[in-house]
Amino acid sequence: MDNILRVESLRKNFGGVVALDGLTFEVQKGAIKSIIGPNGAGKTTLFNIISGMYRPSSGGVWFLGESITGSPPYVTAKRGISRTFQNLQLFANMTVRENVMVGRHCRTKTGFLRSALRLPGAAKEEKRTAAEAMDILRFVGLEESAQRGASTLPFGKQRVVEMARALATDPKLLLLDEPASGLNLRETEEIGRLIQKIRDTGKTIIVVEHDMSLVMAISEEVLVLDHGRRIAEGPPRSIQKHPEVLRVYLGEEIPHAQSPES
Amino acid sequence: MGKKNLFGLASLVVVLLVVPHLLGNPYYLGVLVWCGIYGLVCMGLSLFMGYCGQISLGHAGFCALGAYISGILTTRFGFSPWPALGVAMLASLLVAFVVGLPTLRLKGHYLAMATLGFGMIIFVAAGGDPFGLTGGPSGFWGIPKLSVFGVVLDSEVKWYYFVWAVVLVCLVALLNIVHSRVGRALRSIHGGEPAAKAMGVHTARYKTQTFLLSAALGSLAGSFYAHYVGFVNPHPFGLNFSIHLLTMVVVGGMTNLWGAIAGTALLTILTRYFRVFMDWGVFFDGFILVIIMLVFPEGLFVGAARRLGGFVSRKRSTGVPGQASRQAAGGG
Amino acid sequence: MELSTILQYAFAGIKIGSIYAMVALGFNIIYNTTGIINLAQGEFVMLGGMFTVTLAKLMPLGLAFPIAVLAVAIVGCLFERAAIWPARRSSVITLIMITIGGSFLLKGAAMQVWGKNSFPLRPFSSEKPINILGAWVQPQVFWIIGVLAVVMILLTLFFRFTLTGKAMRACAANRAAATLSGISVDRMVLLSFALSAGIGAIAGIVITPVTLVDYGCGSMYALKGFAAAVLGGLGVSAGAVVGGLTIGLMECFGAALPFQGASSYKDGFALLILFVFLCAKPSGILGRAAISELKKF
Amino acid sequence: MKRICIGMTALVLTAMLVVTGCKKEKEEELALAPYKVGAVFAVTGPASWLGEPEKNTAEMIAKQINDAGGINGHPLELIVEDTTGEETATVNAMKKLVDKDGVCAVIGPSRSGTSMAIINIAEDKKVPLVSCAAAAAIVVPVKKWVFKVPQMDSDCVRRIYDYMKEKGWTKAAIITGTTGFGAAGRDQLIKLAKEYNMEIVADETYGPKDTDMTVQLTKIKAANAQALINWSIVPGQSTVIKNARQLGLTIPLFQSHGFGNIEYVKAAGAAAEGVLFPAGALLGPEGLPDDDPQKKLLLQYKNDYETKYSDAVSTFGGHAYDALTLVVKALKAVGDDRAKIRDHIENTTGFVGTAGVFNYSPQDHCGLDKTAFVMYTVKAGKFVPVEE
Repeated sequence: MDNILRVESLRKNFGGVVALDGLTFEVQKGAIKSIIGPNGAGKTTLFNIISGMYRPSSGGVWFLGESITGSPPYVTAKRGISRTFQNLQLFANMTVRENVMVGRHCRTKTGFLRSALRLPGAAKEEKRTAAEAMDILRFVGLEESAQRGASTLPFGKQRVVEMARALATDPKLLLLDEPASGLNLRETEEIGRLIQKIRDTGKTIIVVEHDMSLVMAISEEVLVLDHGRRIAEGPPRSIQKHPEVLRVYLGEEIPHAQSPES
Repeated sequence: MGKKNLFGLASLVVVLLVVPHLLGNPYYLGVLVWCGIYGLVCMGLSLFMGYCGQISLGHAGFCALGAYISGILTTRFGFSPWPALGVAMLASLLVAFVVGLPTLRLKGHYLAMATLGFGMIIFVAAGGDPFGLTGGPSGFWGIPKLSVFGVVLDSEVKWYYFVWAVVLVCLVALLNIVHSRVGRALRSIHGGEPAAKAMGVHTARYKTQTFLLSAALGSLAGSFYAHYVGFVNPHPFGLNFSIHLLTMVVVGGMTNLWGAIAGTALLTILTRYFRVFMDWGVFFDGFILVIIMLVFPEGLFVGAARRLGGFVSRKRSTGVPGQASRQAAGGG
Repeated sequence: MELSTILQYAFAGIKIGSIYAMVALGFNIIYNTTGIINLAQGEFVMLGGMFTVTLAKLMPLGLAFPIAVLAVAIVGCLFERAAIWPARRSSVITLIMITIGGSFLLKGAAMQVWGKNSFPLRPFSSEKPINILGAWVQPQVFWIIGVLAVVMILLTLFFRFTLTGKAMRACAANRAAATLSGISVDRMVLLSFALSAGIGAIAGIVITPVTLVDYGCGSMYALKGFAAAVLGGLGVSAGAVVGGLTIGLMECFGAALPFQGASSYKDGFALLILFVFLCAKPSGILGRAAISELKKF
Repeated sequence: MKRICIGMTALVLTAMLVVTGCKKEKEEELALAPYKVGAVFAVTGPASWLGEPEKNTAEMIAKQINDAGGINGHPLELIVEDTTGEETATVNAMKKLVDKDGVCAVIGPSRSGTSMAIINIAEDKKVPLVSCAAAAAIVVPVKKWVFKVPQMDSDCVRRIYDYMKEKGWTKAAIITGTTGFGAAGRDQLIKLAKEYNMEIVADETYGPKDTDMTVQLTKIKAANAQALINWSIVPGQSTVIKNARQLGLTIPLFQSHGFGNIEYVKAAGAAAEGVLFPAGALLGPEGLPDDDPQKKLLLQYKNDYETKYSDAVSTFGGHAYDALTLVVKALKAVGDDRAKIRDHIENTTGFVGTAGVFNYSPQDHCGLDKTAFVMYTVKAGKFVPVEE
């Protein structure tokens, strides 16, 4: 069995609005899979359900063969699913390194009492966490900015910090919610390279993205959603010519780099 | 916990040791005893508010629990002070757990109202005296003095050293917590709850634990109050006190434990001083509060520290403008 | 319980509840434009009463009423310009602290001006109680209910049909978007302070004839009004009325509970219900969950 | 903008420092060291209408004494501290007076709760305290260093019950405020009811900030009482009267001696007509017989106070008068030794004050009994002694 994630007949309604409508798909281990679709197609809702922020109305999610349907986020994080956010959610009250160190939270275990007394184990773990955070920052190329306040960085770098933070949880599956939104052409290319570099370390990545050039450049597979339903799935080239996809997009707007924020 | 904090602790110890020799008068030490007692509550509140990003308008209730349980057990049931203090703290923890479990799901002003309601319920219960133990609105007196290692705390000087020793111990423990995995987790909740959750922080549990910790400190301060004053009635534990605690924490700078201590000391001393102005005292209280918050929106200590350059990069964004967070949340 | 007794309690509850509702309306208006709870709101109520007591000695009540409301609205504007506006970029908690400071300031100032005694105000019409199905009701109670209704209707019309009202609602819904569409958020905040100070003053004026007014009476109104606003759902006008009346009625029926000393627990009783209710429905009776998420301290 | 703010703050703070600094310097230098007496009153806060007349009175007397050359040549230095009606602030204020200022005696506080809070300090530090609060618990049981000048609430209750008994009323409804004063009064009302064979048919309370007592009074109305007794010191007692009359409650209405401020009558308006309450003779000294020992003193105090502060005299100011005069008498006799002052006060007899003629003893630190009360009623908006 080489799928890492399986989503089956997933439904989610908010009051009367149906955000996901019986969605089923799989993600292969080690792949980069992109999910595209017009605004309101249910992409972010899907992420929220996989990562445990929302509970689905019905249907289920299986991760590495085990059901994680409705597991709270602290459980899914520990199991190996991490994510970034469409609108940046960095901890503005911390430095870059501290942000990344929070990512190590689910892999460490010092509690109130042990930290209050600063037992030797706690101090050691703290030191290790700091070192690991630096390793990750080095990997994404941000070690220079480690001590800066997270919100003082330029926007493009903040996106990278968010990825580094997600990486710090040591995920098997990484969910990236519009990693290129708000970035310029050069930054988008850089982020694309970074995503591939992360994949090359053996991680599986799902990207929700509006920027088609990025999607086409990095994904092995693309899933197209509309109104919470799958309308197409396959390699990027075949998706581009898929009649249903063209209809959905032409009916709204042509997807393009720098698609406006939802 | 970093050089700055060690330096801070060292300076605090020096100041604490020097002060009694500079102030020839026990009265001033008495004021500092109050600073210490309030400081205990405010540290816990700072952890809960500034680090965890929650709000409580009900901590006077925990102080009341500590004071009343200590007082009732020692005067009516023959407990000696220390076991009574322990029972008070356990009871406060239990109450905090029962109250915290449902309320900590609430956010913002709703949480403020729920905690306020809790505090008022304790206040009303103390005044209504349902079990004939609290003495109703008149309260009761005759609470014995506390003794530490055989030394009876019967003077301002002894109380001063004792309370501040306790404050120091708690401060060190809390600073340790703050500069650890737990402290980061708490700050991540303040920074953004969804992201904290996604990083695997069990936000609900951390909020509850912090609430419990701050309740225990409140109860401790309350017990000290009872033994220090020797008399307990509901009046000092009303909503005004909760608001006063909140003010001390915010004025000092709630995102920093040192701020909580600084704010407590400043306001306790200032309000004492303002009593000199009699009728104008209330006015000055308000005036100073408004001016401080206008000049140092993120609190005196944090604001001053930033201006001195020490915290520039770290703390730049702790006082993220309400507008910014609102836009982020509103637009998303 | 007999019908007349129940009615008697209900009238007491509605009377005091209407005042809480008006205070809560004031809270909501400022909350909607700024996201803060203005804890000086109770002082506006007190000032309304105080100004009217003073003015009523010089002129007929009908004239004193609007002048007092206007005066308090001006105080609200001054307060906003002097203390809130300079801190408009600060966090919510800082702004709330400023309103606490403001409430001390206004209280202290009122103490200087009017001293420490309580003042009465004559009722708007006759003082003779009316008997309704066995319950005795002061005519002033009908004034209170009537004024609340009028305030509510005018506010609804204002928010629904005037350009300014719509602009204020836009600020509430999305500040950034409102700014982009050319609405001066600053001006809307100023206006919201004027409006809510005015409504607070109206509450103070109509309640003073049945109670009294002294410089320190504002904090109680602020507390109860806050409870009412939260119970009803912050930011929702109808919620303020529902919340206010509910709390007023709960207090009165709580005090009437048939056990010894029930009246000592009435405030606790109302708050306990509120507490339990919030735990069950975290956004209040008519509130929307999403809004409660927005405000960070 | 910020610079201006900082500047302003600094300016104001310096100004305040200078002002307080001057205050201290201003004391005139007399040959002998001043006698220091402390006073703790609720000058601000919710009980400020109690503390204000007390402070005014104490300051007025101190000035009169100093103008007349002081006490045996020593000027009287009165140091007033504001308690804001809060227990913690009172504890601080008391400690400041005792430790920092080194006063030889303390008068006040205004409220029963704050008085109870500092009894410990007076006892521990051995400082005579003359409380201006009413609750009997302050001096029963007797505390060595604590005295009080207002009439006991228990005696006030006795006075009311005597009156009721005379009229043949045996069913009383009581409504009390949830403050130290109200609660202490409620205790006495219930305790003494047995002794007088009174039946308490309704027992209700209200908070110090309540603005409506209709519910409690409706319950009382249903209880068929023959008289209603209200016990509180908050402005709420005016509301009780108004609400009671609006509900058509026509039974006689008694108030405690905390009603001794004409402002309450004004606040209650026409509804206050006929309200009965016991209080010291201060409220209507004109009516006293000329040979009454108190008459001259009462008239003079009333006149002095009302001309100086253009405000109606109240019994609360009278308590401060009694307390300070008592201490001054002791100072005159034995100097400023704390223990000697205490002993002197304890042995004071026949001291004529505004609240009555005081006779202290080691068993009685209040010095007054129920004869110190005159039953008043309200007629045409004025306090009038009841003809008996």
